[in-house]
Amino acid sequence: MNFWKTIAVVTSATLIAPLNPASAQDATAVAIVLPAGPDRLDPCETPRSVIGRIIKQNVVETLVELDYDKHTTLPRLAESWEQTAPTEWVFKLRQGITFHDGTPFDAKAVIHSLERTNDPALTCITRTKYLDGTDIKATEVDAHTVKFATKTAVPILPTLLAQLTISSVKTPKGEYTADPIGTGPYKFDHWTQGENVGLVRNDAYWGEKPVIDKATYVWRSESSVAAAMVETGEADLAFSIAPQDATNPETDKVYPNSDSALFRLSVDIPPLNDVRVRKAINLAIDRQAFLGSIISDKAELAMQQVGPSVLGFNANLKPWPYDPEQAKVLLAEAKASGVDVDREIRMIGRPAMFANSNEFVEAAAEMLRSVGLNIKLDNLEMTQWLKMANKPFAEDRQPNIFLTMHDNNSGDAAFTAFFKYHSNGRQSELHDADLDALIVDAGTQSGAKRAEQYNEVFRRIYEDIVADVPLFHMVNYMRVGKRLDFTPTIANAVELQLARLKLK
Amino acid sequence: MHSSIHASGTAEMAAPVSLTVQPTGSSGGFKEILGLLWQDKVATVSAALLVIVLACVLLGPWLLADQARAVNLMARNAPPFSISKGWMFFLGADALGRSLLARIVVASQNTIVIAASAVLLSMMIGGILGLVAGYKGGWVSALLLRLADAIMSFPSMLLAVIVLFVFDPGITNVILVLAVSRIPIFLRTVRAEVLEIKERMFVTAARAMGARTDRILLRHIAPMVLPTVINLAALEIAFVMLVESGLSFLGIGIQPPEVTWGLMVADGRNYLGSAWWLAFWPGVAIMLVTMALNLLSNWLRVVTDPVERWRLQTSVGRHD
Amino acid sequence: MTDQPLLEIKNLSISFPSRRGVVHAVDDVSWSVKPGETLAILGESGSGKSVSASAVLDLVDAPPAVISSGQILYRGRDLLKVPRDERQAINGRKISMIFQDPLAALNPVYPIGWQVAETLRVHGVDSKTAHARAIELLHKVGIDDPERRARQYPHQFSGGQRQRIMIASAIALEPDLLIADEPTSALDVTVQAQVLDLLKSLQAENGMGLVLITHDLGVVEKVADRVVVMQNGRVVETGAARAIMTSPSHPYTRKLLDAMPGRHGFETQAVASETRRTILEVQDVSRIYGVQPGKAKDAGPKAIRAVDNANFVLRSGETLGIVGESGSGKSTLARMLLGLEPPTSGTIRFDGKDMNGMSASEAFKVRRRMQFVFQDPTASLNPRMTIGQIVSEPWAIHAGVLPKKEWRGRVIELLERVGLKPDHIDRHPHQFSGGQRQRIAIARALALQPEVIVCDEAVSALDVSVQAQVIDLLKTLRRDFGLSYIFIAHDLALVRDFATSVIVMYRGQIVEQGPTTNIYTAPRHDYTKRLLAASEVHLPDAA
Amino acid sequence: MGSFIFKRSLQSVFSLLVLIVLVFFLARMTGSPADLYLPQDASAEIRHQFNEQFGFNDPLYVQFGHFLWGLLHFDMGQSLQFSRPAVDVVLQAFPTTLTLAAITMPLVILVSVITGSLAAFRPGGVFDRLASFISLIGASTPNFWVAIVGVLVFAVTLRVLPTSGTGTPLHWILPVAVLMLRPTGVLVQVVRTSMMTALSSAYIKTARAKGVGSRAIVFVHALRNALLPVITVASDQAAGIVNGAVIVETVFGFPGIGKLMIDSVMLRDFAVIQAAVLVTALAVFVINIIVDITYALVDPRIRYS
Repeated sequence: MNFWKTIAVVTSATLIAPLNPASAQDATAVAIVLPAGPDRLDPCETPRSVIGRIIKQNVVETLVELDYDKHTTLPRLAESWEQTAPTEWVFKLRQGITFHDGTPFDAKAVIHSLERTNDPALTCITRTKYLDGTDIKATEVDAHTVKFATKTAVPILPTLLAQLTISSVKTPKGEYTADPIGTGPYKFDHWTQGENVGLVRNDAYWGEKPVIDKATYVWRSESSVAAAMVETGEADLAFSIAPQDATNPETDKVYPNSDSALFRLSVDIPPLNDVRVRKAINLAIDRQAFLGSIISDKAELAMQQVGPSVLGFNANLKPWPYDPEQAKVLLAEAKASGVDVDREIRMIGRPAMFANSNEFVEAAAEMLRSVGLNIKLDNLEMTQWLKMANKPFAEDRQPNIFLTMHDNNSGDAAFTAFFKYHSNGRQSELHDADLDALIVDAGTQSGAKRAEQYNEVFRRIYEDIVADVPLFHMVNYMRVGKRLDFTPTIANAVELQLARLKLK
Repeated sequence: MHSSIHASGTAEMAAPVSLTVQPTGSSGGFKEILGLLWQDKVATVSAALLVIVLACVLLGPWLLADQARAVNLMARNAPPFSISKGWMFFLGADALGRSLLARIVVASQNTIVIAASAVLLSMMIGGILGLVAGYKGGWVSALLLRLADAIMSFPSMLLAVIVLFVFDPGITNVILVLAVSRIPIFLRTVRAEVLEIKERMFVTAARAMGARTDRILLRHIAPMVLPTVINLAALEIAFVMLVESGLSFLGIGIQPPEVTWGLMVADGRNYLGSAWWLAFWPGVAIMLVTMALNLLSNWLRVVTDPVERWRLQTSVGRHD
Repeated sequence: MTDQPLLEIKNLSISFPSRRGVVHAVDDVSWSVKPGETLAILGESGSGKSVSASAVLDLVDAPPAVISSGQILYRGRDLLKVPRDERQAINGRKISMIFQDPLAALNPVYPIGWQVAETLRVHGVDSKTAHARAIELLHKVGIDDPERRARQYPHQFSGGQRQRIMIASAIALEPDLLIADEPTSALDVTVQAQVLDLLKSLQAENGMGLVLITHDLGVVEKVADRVVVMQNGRVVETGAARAIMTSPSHPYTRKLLDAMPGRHGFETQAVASETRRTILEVQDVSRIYGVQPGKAKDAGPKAIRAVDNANFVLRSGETLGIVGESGSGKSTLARMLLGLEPPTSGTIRFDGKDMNGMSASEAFKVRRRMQFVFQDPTASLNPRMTIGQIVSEPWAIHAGVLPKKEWRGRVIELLERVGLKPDHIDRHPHQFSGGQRQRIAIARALALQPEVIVCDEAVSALDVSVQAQVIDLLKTLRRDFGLSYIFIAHDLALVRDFATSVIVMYRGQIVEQGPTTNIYTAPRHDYTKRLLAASEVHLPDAA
Repeated sequence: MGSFIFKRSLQSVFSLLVLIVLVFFLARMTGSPADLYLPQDASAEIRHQFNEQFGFNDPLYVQFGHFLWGLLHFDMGQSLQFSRPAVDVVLQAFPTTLTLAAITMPLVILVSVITGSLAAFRPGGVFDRLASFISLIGASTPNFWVAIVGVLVFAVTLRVLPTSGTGTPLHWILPVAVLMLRPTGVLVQVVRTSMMTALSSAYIKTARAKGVGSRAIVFVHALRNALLPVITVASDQAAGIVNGAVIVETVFGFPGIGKLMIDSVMLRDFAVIQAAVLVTALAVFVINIIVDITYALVDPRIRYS
């Protein structure tokens, strides 16, 4: 900072008496900086982090809450639940709760919320990402008991319901709302488009009364500006700042964000159809060297596409060593057996996929080149990138090493395994009948068996098939102002419970 | 040694004076231009700088491509003004530990090629359309002007973003989109000049001699418009470099592994708080080239005008 | 009191350091003017006649100019030693100045009333009084309806009116001394006389001193009491006006007097030429603006008739003078002859063929036979082309006339023919004087060996002595090549000894035409008489 | 004047039509929004449903027909991201950018007219050289760079200004300063050249002969004559201010139309792109008319009919 200090001293001489512009905040009000602003504040869109971080569990609550540490679910608006049949679940609701608009929280509200979310007129992400295909229906048993029925057995129904927020029956169906009405500890106060969102404490909250009585959300896409806002006291909490801006260990706290970065390999296209080449690629990338340089040193090496907070995570896989010599040997072997290892391979990235992702792919490409691979680097814009990510794949595509980042914050591997590795998965390069069967089977299991099956799925992908190049389980930096006493966790990837913020 | 001349009737006495001072009196000539350049120290420095940049453009990637690409995470964000890692690292290193000096030299190629071709393209197209619109007038002019209005009221940044989303953000497309968005500027400027010049007597004289439109446009009007266009182009080159940088800032535009100064500034801005040199040096490069181009174009305006050049030349004569 | 000079310039030297050495614009110049007296400073362009007067009002930019020696004594006080703000207080109040081109000298973006009143305001008069006084002044200098017109802008006035406005502004505070820098050169001859009369009457009224800077002996003859003749920055002769006009002692003064147009008798050489071939025939030609060609009948009462029903013929070897003031339609006529714009009605026949009905290629061929020389040689030569390129351009346009390898040799021949040197071929126009440039234009006109040359005010912008030289050249060429000229001028004196017959135009119409002698000796139309009176010079023939 | 404005409006309608067609088709060439609005693992059925709902399954010409039909009824369609009428979204963002421009441009003109005039008064002098140098730097520095450095210097280190956001007048200082940079840099040069021409005119000599002081000569006599080219360039810069606004709004978190446009392109929110382009084009059109009227006010020789 010395350089700017020098300039600052020079400039300050020309300025009049400095004033302190940091808005004098109420002692119990907080300002929170997000990387991006919300586009709509609809309760059925809370799995999207731009919305969930503001209203989920603050304004609108769920029946069930996830416990990421224990890979389990906790009651929230529901007191308890039980599976009464393979396709039927009965949930007992907490009593005596009212919505912010005064309507009571009861079975009707739950049914209303579910129906609203499943309305095809809306593209609620809770439906399209989680509830789609379950054909879930809710019926009222009594005012405080709801029965959920699904078409097929859904062993992880409580996990799915952890995504469904419950809002007042007065929330209109068939159209999006910008006025979320929930049961949470905070009431929605205002939203000025492009500028800020305000929440105020709900003094009639059914649970413990939180310390913070007012929260204002603003958003800044420039990490350095967001970090500066907390530093100057204009804000109390910057949700996510770049590693290079996280220079103050006192305020800058790291938390896993449930994102896992990985290179997907086009395993059908020569030379990547040769397992030796795929192994060589894994050996040639010095993952460790990135940690603490352009990737946070708190990030963890990944062996699979889900993180430790997800049920099904295989803790027994060993990271690939960095061994360029061995990589060269493997490539030479492959070449000797007629594999065209000199063919140009596209490495595909996407700008701003994660902090410094551009630098990361440039460096990774260099590492692969240094073992003799012919790498052409392309950074694609979102839509083009999605086109390459999703099926149908182009007929004549080049072999590619495709950087993706997968975000599984649902706590269950089901949302990863099918989509990424099953023959019918939309982003799957694989078509391995045995693996397909294993994935389908794992999805029907529950408990320890389910975890065990998924462990096997990830082991096969990693050790037997070598389908991809797992990289890192990513972390975010949150800058927490000096007034606040708060330590972020993985749950903060999609939500920030204001009730958990404490003042020092 | 002053030659003392009695009240020149600026014009009446002019010829004999030039006779004594510059007996050869020939125009053009590379040596002569160099002589004139040497006279103007600011222009000399500018020209020297541009020659260096040109050398970087031509030779840079060939000489330093490997150094510019060599990732060395140990030298990450190495500070400038230290030669402990060798002269290559005198300007410091970037976030991947690559030599900034090497990268600036290598990036000059893309930067200059993009800026120069975009400006050249818009200058040629806008210039020709402006000549036509100004000389012909009528519905052709009206149509061209309305089209120019349409492009002008389309924020060029947005146009660039959209087009680069449609086509991939390769160098050619960046050049094309930047060129298209700047055509109206040249069109309008040239048209306005032509409107004035076509009323001049020497144009009337050419018409009275029976000269065809193409001859009038190319022989008589275009050379008169050229200095203004060149000056404008010099400013436009800066603008194009900045827009290109702005596109990189927004995450569009040129993508790695290609590199331009604009991209370097845009990437380096993430490190302004911790490693200012990442964004600073390429920014300085943009600034220096802009300044050199502007100063040189001002000088060029003077020497391409026979009236002004003659003034300079006669002063060369004084040193004889 | 009358013996005490109002303003006295003593041994003034002013120089401009330029890149090609120090130029002594004014070299040891002395002159003085008494109250009520009119001093004329006579000289040609570049003689330094304006510079010494400008120095009086601190209008010479120093630097770059260096006033190296001398004094400017105003009522005995050396202005060069007076601080700048005091001189500002003298400017406009005690000494004021008017300039040659009143359109350029008036600020185009302010109403003229405001500009006249400004003189008063800057010297402490409150703006309301200043405005009222400005309207009085405008009335005084002869602007009709001054209340309304005070709100108008310079471009809404004619040249003579603008100069009157300038004068109103200059005399607003009844200065002791008025310096008029070529106040009438940009004006039509008849208007010139009016403006000079105005100046004289104002001078008579308040007894101010008047310094008149001019190149025009006619002006000197009409108004000056005393004359200072300048050449190349030096005063060559001083004395009473009458004495100098009748018996000049310095050769330069004699040369100037001798060069005055219209002093060498009539051109008689080709008067009786009925037998000569008719080259150009203009029949009922009109040019009406805002009306499509061929639809003259559509013209409403408001249509501007630039040329109204012109009829004349030009025979080979003849020189037809067309005389008229600005707005007379003479230039429009020239443009139609050159095919730069079509006539609205009527026919122009070249060598018996209707130029309007010609095919493009025929018209193209006719252009070869009819060339032109325009008024402003600076403007009509492309500043970026060399003399060689300019003179050979006709061959470039009319391909096949001359093979390209012969161009250079032929250009050199032409340059020598018009009195220039062969090594001028690689120079650019700006390196030549006005007269030389006009010679270049003539060389270009000769390149295609035409039969007719249209000269549109070809010598009006030149100094008198240079005018005479160029006309001499034209005469020689007429003799050597058998050329015909159409010679357009605003001054009758100029065509007197050059044209064989004369057309006088007034507001678009030909009011009189006939052999030169008849027009000058027995003018019939009132306008012709007025023109003649305005350009009359009462001097014995110097030759 | 009335008929002139009418004529100009007609011409602008043509330009706007060209622009609309251009934007409509260009925007749709950037790809389908479905993948951006749906989770990556959304089923084909859901994607089909989405496209059906927003009409993206129709052929382009049908979509264009719908668009034109809506336009005739002043309906620019629904924003995909905000699920509100696109016009509402745009009109909510527009005032911020307009205010930004309305503060910036007068300041730009003021600063550059004063600087340029003083530079022209003594060409080649110290002030002239300094002004040229600084204005060139201004015209050639990436504005996002200046913006971030500005935040680091004035907000973080000196703590004299807020980092970002709207609210107090203090919040506007940095964004306006950054936005001023390039237009000022360009305009100073224009004012200087234009003033030098004006100062060498004959009427300046007249004014001096009248005894007018040098300040009045520069700012009364010369300036008004020098203004025409200045106005032309200033209007071009004003029209181009959206480009700068994109970046300033991004860095400082201003809820303006510049950022909205770029975000809408990124999110393929076609209705908002169209509405935003139309609104800015209208603004540019209004600027042009104002400029034409200003020409006539500044120079009485210009009259429109």
